[in-house]
Amino acid sequence: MSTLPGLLPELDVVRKDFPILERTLADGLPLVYLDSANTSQKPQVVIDTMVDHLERHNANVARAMHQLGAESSEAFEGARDITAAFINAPSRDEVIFTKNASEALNLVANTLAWARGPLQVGAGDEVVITEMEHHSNIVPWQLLTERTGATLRWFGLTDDGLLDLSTIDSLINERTKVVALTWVSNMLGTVNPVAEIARRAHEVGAIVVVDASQAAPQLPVDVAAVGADFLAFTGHKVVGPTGIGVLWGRRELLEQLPPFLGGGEMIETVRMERSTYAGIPHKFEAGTPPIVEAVGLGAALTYLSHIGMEAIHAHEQAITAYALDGLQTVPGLSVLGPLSATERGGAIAFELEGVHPHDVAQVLDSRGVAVRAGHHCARPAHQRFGVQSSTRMSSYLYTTPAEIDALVEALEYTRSYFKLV
Amino acid sequence: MSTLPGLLPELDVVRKDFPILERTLADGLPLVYLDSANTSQKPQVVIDTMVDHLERHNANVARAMHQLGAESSEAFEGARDITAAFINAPSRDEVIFTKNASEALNLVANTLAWARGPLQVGAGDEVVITEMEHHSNIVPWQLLTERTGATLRWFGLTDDGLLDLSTIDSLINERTKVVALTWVSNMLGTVNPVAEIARRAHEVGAIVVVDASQAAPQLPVDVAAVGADFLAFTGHKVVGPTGIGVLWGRRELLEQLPPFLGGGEMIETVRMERSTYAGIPHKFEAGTPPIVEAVGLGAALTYLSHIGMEAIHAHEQAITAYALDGLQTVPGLSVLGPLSATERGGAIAFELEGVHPHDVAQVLDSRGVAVRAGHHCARPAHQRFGVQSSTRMSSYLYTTPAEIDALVEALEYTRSYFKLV
Amino acid sequence: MTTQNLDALYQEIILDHYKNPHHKGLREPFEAEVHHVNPTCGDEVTLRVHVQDGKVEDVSYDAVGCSISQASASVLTDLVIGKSVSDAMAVHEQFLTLMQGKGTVEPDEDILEDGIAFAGVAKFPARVKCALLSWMAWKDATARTLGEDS
Amino acid sequence: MTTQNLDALYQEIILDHYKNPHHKGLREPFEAEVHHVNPTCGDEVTLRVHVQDGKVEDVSYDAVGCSISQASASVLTDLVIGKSVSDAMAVHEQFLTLMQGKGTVEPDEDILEDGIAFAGVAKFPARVKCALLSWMAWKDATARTLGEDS
Ligand SMILES: Cc1ncc(COP(=O)(O)O)c(C=O)c1O
Ligand SMILES: Cc1ncc(COP(=O)(O)O)c(C=O)c1O
Repeated sequence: MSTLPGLLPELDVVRKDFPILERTLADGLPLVYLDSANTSQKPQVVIDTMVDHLERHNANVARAMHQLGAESSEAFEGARDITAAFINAPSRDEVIFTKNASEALNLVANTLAWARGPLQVGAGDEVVITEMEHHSNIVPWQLLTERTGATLRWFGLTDDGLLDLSTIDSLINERTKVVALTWVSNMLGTVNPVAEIARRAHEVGAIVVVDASQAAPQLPVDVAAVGADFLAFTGHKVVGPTGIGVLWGRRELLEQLPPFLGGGEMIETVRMERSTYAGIPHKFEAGTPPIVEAVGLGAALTYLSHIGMEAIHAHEQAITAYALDGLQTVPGLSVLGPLSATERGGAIAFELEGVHPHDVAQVLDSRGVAVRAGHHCARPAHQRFGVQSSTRMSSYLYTTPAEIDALVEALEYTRSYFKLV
Repeated sequence: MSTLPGLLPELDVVRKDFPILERTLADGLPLVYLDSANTSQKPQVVIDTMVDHLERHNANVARAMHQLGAESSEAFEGARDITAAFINAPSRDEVIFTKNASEALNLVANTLAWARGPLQVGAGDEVVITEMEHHSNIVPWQLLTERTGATLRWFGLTDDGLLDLSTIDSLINERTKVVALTWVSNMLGTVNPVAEIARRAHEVGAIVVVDASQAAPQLPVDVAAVGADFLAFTGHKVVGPTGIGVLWGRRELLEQLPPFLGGGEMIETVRMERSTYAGIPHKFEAGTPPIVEAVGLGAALTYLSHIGMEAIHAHEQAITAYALDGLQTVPGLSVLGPLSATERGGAIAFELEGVHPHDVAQVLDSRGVAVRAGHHCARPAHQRFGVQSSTRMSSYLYTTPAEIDALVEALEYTRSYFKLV
Repeated sequence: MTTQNLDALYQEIILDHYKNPHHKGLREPFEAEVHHVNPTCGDEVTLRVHVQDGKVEDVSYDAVGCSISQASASVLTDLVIGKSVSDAMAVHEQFLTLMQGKGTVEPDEDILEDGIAFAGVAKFPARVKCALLSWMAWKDATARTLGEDS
Repeated sequence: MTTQNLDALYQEIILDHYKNPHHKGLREPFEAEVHHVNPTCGDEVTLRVHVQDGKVEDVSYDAVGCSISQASASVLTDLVIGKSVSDAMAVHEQFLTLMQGKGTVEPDEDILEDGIAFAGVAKFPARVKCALLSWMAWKDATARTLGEDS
């Protein structure tokens, strides 16, 4: 294994934590998993913690007064504490568990649609997003604006894949109610100047919603430093399970917003005529929450913190730089988005001239290399660059330089398979 | 172990499937888990299936073209097939995975709020529920009617805990757009005549939403036979994991309804200006779905089907009858809801004169007996009977008569602890 | 939970207050009335405070709930009626610390009197809310009274 | 996936159609035009049909997508143009059966001609959608034509 500066010092030990990395695929090939921006693999400790919960402590939370109930509630609410600490939230009550990042973003858009008073979004109001958003940070705002009569506007992109900030003064104006943007693009890899944009948005009194789905796995997150009012991420990309996402929101705003889903846990008192609602965070958590998933997420964030988000970030940067170099040795390959690793996250989308991304991914798969092909839920960003779809490799804390070598080699093979050489 | 007619023939073998049942609690007491209506315990096969998925097949679904992606997608969509078969759905596409039953019910209420055309709910329209609903089938309809100006009405209850059908002609009328009701009450245990009410509702063109959260664990479910337009249940009560629920809906209605949450997976094509949406079921599944949870649910429903829902129902009835008899030997104890096991499900709420339910549950817990105390998310039903809260025991396929004996004995102890004897 | 713990929870003092609650019932005069609910179980308290010249003249209440919540309301009234608001708040603070201490805080009998009987409750996370229901209501009501004064 | 499977997927016939697609381009006259998308990857096809007297006179299309989806559109046009609508629908039926057979269906070369090359695709669930994109579009467009007729 080559040693690049910045790699996690005990990378082989880290890899041993992830049972799936030992899998062999068809033809006895080892798995080269380069699809972590799509979903990350899970360390043994996350799986074991979930199993232990299910085998020994399973019970519903909040409502149950017995020993199992107390254990389950403690584990579940403990996960909230861990999550709050992970993003440096001022209060644990500001951490709401959702089913994924998409629900977290929809929660904000939906409650803004039903809000009355200063937070209400309606005709004449503007919501600003960007052209590099994941569909999950586009469609909720389209639905909100279509349904309330507000106007949707967006930042365009520069040719090198950055936000075009030249229009910021007209985009963010006194009509702007919400600015929602991704911290790290899942397609272009771009890391956006979120704090700077948040400052501008706050000057006009807009609410800032940050999609940290790709940031939380890779960067140290500090909700205060980033200047967000809401911040969303998803469990399955931070080595946690599916079925859980996180919405952090400023207490003052969460308290003002109306409820999202109605049901058990989110109420204070229910009469047939009318109900009153619980305080945050429970007000936004209707029904039995994703209990074992929260417990798994807690174990995941503890695992990441133990390795250290700074170290993980350095590792991602090292691998990304190595990959950018390697990819560019492949004839006919062009990378979408910034070409310098320091400006970007660990997802690298690219085109290979003469071969459709589906076919690239298929041939790579025959060599055990797992990447993603398509528009990666970022169709507008693809369109912006005149691209129908792309191939995307994405690394994580368990990725080795040797795996990047395997990717590059498999790309060479793809070219020869399709007779481009 | 006493042998009652109707008990599962190999009850001790069934119990071995559930690792948690071997747990000992404080003081070395064995666990007597009588809180299954709150959440059920999980058999080893469900846990193992989830572990196998996480350790060997984990990948995102639909989007991923590689081997792991294909395996994960197959497992996830396979769970949809299993679920469709479990409820005898005419089409697998009518099965939507949500995060729990609450989200499923909110999905219907929410999309009806945004629907335009014949399904739209607005001023002058009426939504009918019942006084025995779980909060999760009350609050969504309160929010819908408050937000759209429609009127919420409800069936009252008779003194013996049945729906008061004497008002049906005035309640279900030409203004009725939705009739939403529970199949089996989680507090009173009452089994409602859902098919009969559905027939009446359909006569006036109303949509029938059935909350099968307590029915699906105990009864064979056939969506066609029950006459529902929508039917919801939750994974964690059918020996599956948390983080997953099911909404079944008639294709024709699902296709007419607008989307619920927006994001990845639920789109057909996204442009910044406007998006079009995928067909069902994906239209209602925004973002990364609860993948490992669906896989776990599939294993759970397969497990239940293997034992047989008829057999499970018979077991529940036998245990419930035995428990009703046993409970009534305890002085000062009064059961809420129907007193005959054949008319009811396996949740039995009761009062013990002179001891508050919290205190009952606490003392039971000191003997290893886990029950629930409170209003069980059915405060209106409690109020109807002038009860602040109650103690509830609820059995499932792993419950033995000996555990009921332990409960009865612990209740006697409770009376002596509080010096009522 | 052990039977030993059970006895620690249900101290005689608590059961006595439960059976014979002090200062129960709603009385006049009062400056503020609040209604608090424990959403998990539905326990409720309606509580009134009468404050005059910075002194807690009366606390009256009507409550439905378990032994712990009922006894706690009774002990609360014993402890705060007749005290200055600031002294009463100090008692509140101590009780809160005791309840949130997960069983590690040693209660001061001089200050908490019968309230020390709740030390065992702190080991039962699900019951801490019961013990605090009326205390939170009292704090809320008192804050409203002061809000009106100023 | 094995390299052997890879070769089964990318048959020479498929790569030939991909490199030199037949009947490509949008032409007049036509009675119906549809636009179909594969939401997962964004592949798109715009497809027109010209039906006269129950006969498929022309199928023209414009498409972006992978080798499988492109080749499949090309083969589709070869197979249906000139046939009666009902014969063409029968071919469609056979192709669908082949694609949904998970690799277990033996294709009939007399009916499917070059289409038999897609037998290997049926083993790749993720690629079945690619192969079917234009076929579904053709069926949709044809149904619309007939709808108009009647
Ligand atoms: C009758 C009934 N409906 C709905 C629910 C809500 O289920 P969940 O909390 O999983 O959303 C429950 C269980 O809590 C229930 O018993
Ligand atoms: C930038 C970004 N936002 C949002 C999401 C949505 O996350 P989820 O699918 O878990 O809801 C993703 C991942 O798919 C993403 O990469």
